[in-house]
Amino acid sequence: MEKKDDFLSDYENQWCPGCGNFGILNAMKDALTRRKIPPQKILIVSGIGQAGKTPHFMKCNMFHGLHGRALPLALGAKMANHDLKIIVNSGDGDCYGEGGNHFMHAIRRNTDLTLLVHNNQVYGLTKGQASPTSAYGMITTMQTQGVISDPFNGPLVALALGAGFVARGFSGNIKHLSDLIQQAMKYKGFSLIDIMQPCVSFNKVNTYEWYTQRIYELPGPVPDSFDQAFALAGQGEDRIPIGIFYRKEKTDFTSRIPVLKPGPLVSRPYDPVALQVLLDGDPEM
Amino acid sequence: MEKKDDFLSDYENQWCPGCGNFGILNAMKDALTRRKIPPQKILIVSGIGQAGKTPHFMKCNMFHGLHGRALPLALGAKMANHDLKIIVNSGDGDCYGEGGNHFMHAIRRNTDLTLLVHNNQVYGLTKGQASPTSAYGMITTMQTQGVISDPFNGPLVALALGAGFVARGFSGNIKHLSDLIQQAMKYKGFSLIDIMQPCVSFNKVNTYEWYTQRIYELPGPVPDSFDQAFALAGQGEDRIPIGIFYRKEKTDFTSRIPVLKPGPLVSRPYDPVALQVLLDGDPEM
Amino acid sequence: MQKRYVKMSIDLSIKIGGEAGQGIQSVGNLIALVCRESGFYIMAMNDFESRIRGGHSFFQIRISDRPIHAPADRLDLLIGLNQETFDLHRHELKDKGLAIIEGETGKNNKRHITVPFNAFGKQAGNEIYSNTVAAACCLCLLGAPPDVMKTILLKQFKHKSPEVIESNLKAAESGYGAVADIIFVSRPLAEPSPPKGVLIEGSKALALGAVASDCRIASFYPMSPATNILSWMNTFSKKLPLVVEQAEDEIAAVNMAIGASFAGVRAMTATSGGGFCLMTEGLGLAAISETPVVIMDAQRPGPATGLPTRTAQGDLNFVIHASQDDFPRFVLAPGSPEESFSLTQKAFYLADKYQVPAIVLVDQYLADSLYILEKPFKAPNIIERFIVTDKDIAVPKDYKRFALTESGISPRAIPCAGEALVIVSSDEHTEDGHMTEDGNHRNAMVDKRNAKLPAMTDEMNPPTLVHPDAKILLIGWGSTAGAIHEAVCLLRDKKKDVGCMIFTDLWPFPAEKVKPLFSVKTKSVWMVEQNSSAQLGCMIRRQTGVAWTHSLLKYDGRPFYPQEIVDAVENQEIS
Amino acid sequence: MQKRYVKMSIDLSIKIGGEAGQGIQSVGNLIALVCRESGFYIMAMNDFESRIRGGHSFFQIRISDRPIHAPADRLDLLIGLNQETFDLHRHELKDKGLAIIEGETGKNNKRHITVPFNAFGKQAGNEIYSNTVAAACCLCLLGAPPDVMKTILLKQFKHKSPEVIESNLKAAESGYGAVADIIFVSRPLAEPSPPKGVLIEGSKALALGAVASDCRIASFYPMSPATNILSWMNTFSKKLPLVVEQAEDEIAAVNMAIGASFAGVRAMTATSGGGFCLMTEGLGLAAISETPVVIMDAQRPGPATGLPTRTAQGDLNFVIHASQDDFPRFVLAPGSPEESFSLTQKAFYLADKYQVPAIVLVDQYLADSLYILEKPFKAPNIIERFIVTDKDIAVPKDYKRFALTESGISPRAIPCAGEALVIVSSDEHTEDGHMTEDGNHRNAMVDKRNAKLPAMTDEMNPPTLVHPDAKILLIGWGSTAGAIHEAVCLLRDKKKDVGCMIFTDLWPFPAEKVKPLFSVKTKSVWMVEQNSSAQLGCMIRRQTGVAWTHSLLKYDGRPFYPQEIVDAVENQEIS
Ligand SMILES: Cc1ncc(C[n+]2csc(CCOP(=O)(O)OP(=O)(O)O)c2C)c(N)n1
Ligand SMILES: Cc1ncc(C[n+]2csc(CCOP(=O)(O)OP(=O)(O)O)c2C)c(N)n1
Ligand code: SF4
Ligand code: SF4
Ligand SMILES: [Mg+2]
Ligand SMILES: [Mg+2]
Repeated sequence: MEKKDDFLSDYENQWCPGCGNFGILNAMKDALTRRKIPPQKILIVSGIGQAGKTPHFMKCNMFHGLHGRALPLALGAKMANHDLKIIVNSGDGDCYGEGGNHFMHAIRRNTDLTLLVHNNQVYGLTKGQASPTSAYGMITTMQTQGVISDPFNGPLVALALGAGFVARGFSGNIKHLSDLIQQAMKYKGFSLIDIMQPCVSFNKVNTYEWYTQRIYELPGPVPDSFDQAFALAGQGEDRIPIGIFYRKEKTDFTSRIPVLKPGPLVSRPYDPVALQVLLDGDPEM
Repeated sequence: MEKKDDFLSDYENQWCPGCGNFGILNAMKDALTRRKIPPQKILIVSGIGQAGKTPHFMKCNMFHGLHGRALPLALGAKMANHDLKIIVNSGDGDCYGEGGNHFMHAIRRNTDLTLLVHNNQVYGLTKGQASPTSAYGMITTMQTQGVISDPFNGPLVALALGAGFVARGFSGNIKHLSDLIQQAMKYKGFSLIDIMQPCVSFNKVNTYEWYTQRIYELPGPVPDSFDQAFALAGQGEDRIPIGIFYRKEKTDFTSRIPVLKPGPLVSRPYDPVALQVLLDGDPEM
Repeated sequence: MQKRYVKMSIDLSIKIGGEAGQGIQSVGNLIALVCRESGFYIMAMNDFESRIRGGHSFFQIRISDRPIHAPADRLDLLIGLNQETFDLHRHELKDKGLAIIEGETGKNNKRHITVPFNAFGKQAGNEIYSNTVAAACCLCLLGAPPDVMKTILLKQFKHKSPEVIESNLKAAESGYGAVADIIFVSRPLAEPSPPKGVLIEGSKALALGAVASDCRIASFYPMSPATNILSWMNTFSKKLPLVVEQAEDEIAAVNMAIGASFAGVRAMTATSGGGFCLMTEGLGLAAISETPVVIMDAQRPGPATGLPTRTAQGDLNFVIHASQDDFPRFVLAPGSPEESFSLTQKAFYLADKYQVPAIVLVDQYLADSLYILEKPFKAPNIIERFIVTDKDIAVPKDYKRFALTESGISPRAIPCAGEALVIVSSDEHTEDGHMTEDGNHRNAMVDKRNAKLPAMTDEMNPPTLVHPDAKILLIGWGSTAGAIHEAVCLLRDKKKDVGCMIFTDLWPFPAEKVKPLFSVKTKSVWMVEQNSSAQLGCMIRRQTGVAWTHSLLKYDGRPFYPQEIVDAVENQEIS
Repeated sequence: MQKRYVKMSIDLSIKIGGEAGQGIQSVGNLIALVCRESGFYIMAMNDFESRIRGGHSFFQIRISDRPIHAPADRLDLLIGLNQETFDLHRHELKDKGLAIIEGETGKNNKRHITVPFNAFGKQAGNEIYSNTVAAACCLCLLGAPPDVMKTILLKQFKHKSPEVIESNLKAAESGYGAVADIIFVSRPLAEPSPPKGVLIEGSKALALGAVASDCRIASFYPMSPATNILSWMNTFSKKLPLVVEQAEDEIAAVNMAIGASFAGVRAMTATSGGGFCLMTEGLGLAAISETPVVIMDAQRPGPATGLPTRTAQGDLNFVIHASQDDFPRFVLAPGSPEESFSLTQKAFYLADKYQVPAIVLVDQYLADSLYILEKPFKAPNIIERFIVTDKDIAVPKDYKRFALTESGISPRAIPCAGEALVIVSSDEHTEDGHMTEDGNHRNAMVDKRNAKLPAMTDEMNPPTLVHPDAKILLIGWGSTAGAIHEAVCLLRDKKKDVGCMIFTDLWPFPAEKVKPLFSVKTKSVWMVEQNSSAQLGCMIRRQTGVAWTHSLLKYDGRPFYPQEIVDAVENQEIS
């Protein structure tokens, strides 16, 4: 049986002591252990940023790609081998800023993978500039007169785009987050968990305390109303709900592609005969 | 007084006869005329595509930029000279596909400009591939087995992002569209008009007939409920409402920047004295 | 590509012009098909504007009894679906050339005949059939028996309704009738022989090269002149394990291809210069992650949007140096359908073997032109993948994706295929794939990547040579091969001592192979390129020290005609 | 940059190391400030990892009574806020060098003293003050009177709470106490003189250069090592008509800058290689729309994410050739704060004058290092904008943005400023700015843009020369200037016949100015670059035909020390 320790990596962790990312990492390991997925059977794709470093700090197959481009990288891998179980670790800047276009179009495709957005409401690795999710008016190292754009609400946008699994988690509630990740991985399609994550070095507003004062766990079963989900995702000033906002079954992307029916591309044999037929093809084009 | 003819350009129009873009062009000219804005006082910024060609076909100041990048180009111009009146012409591919990230972040900023998305639900200029707004299952020159991603609903996403002026228009209803454009230009902030536009050459599904059967004008005053707006924007299968879905006043982007208070950057004098003070600055950094 | 030059007894050039939307390309294809069927060689190019209706476009076909590889500049026959075609192109007609132009019958003169294509089309059912009328006129003049044309028409429209077929046949008939009593300079199609090969478009040859490489993912964002390559692949995707996915933008396209390749299949993307800009960061990702990927860049004139539907060779410098810092890559530029097929396969093979990105540099002229392919394409028996699995690895759990080796190539495993964990980062890394800040590891990885260069350079073929010790040496690359070769023949016919050197394998530049090819007898070295700065010339100078003396640079977006090159060389000789 | 070499009587190098988050940079700044105040020259560099806490980072400062422009490789003093610093850097100490390392007092030996920085910090209020303890130790050893340090401390913390100030003073006191009776090799700060200039960071000099160019829009997306340039500009934006806007990505950043410039203000963006990739399409847009724009590329090792916080010179080839097809651009590479200021202004000026993009190529080492600036920066009296308004145009309503002129430069009006309509397209266009498909217009526009090249080339300064007719010539560019110059001096001291040639103005390459600078007496030509392929070397060969004979290429992400260059040249001489 898989143990959480199976995911222990020798590689030195580089996050700041107290960083919310540790909670996310632990929840991931816990979720994988409980889902009985060993390191050899998981592929983690990530972008660049503190969030993007996540897979280095555990045992797994991994591709730590470009800033903002984790989703298309993961999608490519999934198309090549739709049996892959994929988690994507991305930052709020990585996913909603540089990678915003891929975020939207990944949802339209409904690719079967789990996207974890480490939403610390700041650019951590580049030392504290505002991210798309930074609160209006927030003072940062670069926005010294305060942020003047409205914050980006990932779950809300995801819902508007028709996402079938939309959740919010909190790095400070590992058990709950692990559960969300397990549910998300079980869901066959694109699943988003926007994770509230304190950045102890650069976000002096949205601290552990700030979060604990506001966050509450959604009780009971997942609401099956879009409107309710939309309302929950919109909350955030005084009360921040965590849990699954919305879950709806729909065919995932690779299942929509007829040519993938016989099995993953990566395991299909090369067939020179079929190819030759095509090469001979119609001599008149 | 401005006449619609003032916008007549000698440059040969290149659209297909019967293209919905003609209606949009006419509505623009009509709106500008009624708003008493002469060609010399309007800046039109556009992307690449059939929609992007629009400003060539009328008299105006114009920057026909890169595919997908009209919005940041326009934003730059607006920051440099916030007295500019700017209309942006973009295609559904240009704006929601290649330029999707800028679309989202332009809304977050609430820059005072009017974005017209010529939504023909297809890539016109490149000969008929699916666009982000193409209906699920639509057969195209490239998606020969049908589109397998969910369609992108611009107004819906704009609402989720907090846009303050969201409307839908129809190229076949020029008077109505002109009115929308006038309202949008009056609105101080970011205004989106997603315009249903037949492409007679490549979109054989969403034809004039198809639209006329479904489109209806929203009656009466603009609903001032977000939920109602969201519901209206979501309609589209059998009945497509046109009109203003949502309008809410909020401070526009350049008004949020303190340094712009004394006037547009472009007309501020160069001040070597102030600069020298800064250059002398703090000798210790 | 080195073709022996045999004098042609038949060499006809025909241009069919009109507005976009008038079906010029269909006319062209029809004529090409009949010529092929009748046993002739053809070479045809498409010239069109970046619009869907209106404007001016043309199809130009050259017909011969010998293989041909370039268009000719003078016309035997000009067919105008509108008057504008005549106005624009009449000066291209040979002295004995004939123009058949839309217009009322009657105001004919011997060399300029008007035919009411539109009216005949309308009579056949709809004005849109005017193009079939025009095609029929042309084929009639060329001597094609009506039933040959009919057979081809029926094949082409086999999926259409009986009314459409009927109308087309009617239109064809009226076309034949309209010019029945005109005698054209030559009626080659009256004497058919067996077909010499299949008709092929450059973009189809590229797409076939990709599937013959067992490419299984092609992600892309539409962009002329690359889109057709993807359209072909899309057609093939119904019959092979191949997914063609339209991405939201080019950044996604290249990252998808890299992700797919990482996961274990061969993958590619195709675009033009503007899209390539957006892929440059991904190119660097492929490089540092040592993930094979093939990128086709179908060039068009720039910068920026430039001339979307025209041809150019302006991206050579860019693709060789694209993305920050140094890393190895391949750049191959085919000059014919045959090379499109073979070099695409070479690109996939080399990308896999060296775990580097490979760029196939083509252009609108090559992609959109039609050729006769004499030797059928053959499917390779096996596809060598250079991928290891647990059983090839001593201790799979200690697998290191970037193990240092003398060749610089590390055994490549794929993720989730066994015990070996595959760890890859876009940050500089140690052998196990994890990020590092260490200067020594950094040096080791740069050296490892660069260590591939000698073997990569060895893989590069030297340029094709024709009379390399001639006094005048023409140098070119890629799609201009055909025009330059023919120009050499024409000049030699005129007793000029001219040779040529044509590159396909451009990077890593095989300097050691190229240097000895230059002869001391050569007095003038001409760069013949479709850019404004002689990009290959600069590269040759930098890599070999050999400086060009003359240049013939064409950058108006139109391909070279052999005669243009001949004229330029002759004019220089005089002055 | 050509500095006369005067022997230094004081030349001390100090390294302070520890973990990220321990406040190494603050220690460094404090020492630098005191040295400046005491009338010394300094040159200091920051070495840090791409993480926020932990790992290893250091600040290395060199102190002299003469101007210095490069770091030294051997240390007089090593201050370690942790043991790791000692382990990593002890071998860099000179024979008489001293190490002061965190640890319990008592287990000292003469050259390795332990001081409980942390404990003293804690005593002063919090362990975080350990860095002030360390700074005080250092300053005490250097002979700085306690009240000088105190004054600087008070100034630095003037905005902090009384407790913080109190604690810092207490920490400083304990630091002084801990090493009061140790005698260091030299106590220069005991003999102060008036300050020689102001302390300046490379990135600040670049930002000041931008505001001194009257830059009014700086749009960017954060990316090391460019971010600091923007942080400085952001600071200035409170006092000048300047908007600094963080974009959603680099594509938006460059398009915003182009839009702003189009609308009439000077505008820039700054990034590193990965972000530059995403800007390449915008670069082409600036080119075809002839919109001035300045792009700063602060280089770091690549490809892809590479080493985010380290230095490199690997983007030269890329920025010169970035974006499809040919078009003119400027590339300037400053090598000092003075040049950072002046060349940034030159970039803005030239971009405006020629209506082309201008790239300022810097690197992490230059951007993040500290220098003494002797001659204060001066604000220019006027800013020449090369913009026309209706009154300059004969018939404003007939204004043509891309009017053909001999120089290739068309009078540039801005939109909505009068009767003249400004029409601009990223498609190829006619003089009036409208799209065209016409080959002749295309040729005219390519020729027009290229016509700027001769005058642009004239604007380029030749490289700086020191003993250009020496037997051995070292060639470099940009930020390595200081190290190379000093290496030349050191080698000449050893009676080696060495000179150097340092480039700042790289493109359009001033080949005609450069060629005659090479002397027949020069036997070996060394390329000294921070990339793995000698990119400038390749360019010189391509542009002048001169091939380099030796290369010293460093690409581990760390800057050159003069001594490294000396050693390389001497070793070569021997072998
Ligand atoms: C193309 C590109 N642009 C910019 C960067 C610099 N960069 C690295 S991480 C980062 C943002 C990090 O913010 P976020 O995604 O929120 O992650 P966090 O560090 O907060 O977890 C940026 C801008 C980059 N590596 N590549
Ligand atoms: C970077 C880049 N990628 C691709 C293209 C090719 N291209 C031109 S227009 C277009 C799409 C047009 O679709 P849309 O925006 O919907 O405009 P329409 O023509 O339908 O009005 C594309 C893909 C381009 N010019 N630049
Ligand atoms: S900077 Fe913030 S997000 Fe990054 S590791 Fe530190 S605490 Fe975590
Ligand atoms: S292709 Fe479609 S969108 Fe483009 S001009 Fe023609 S009808 Fe209009
Ligand atoms: Mg973040
Ligand atoms: Mg469209």
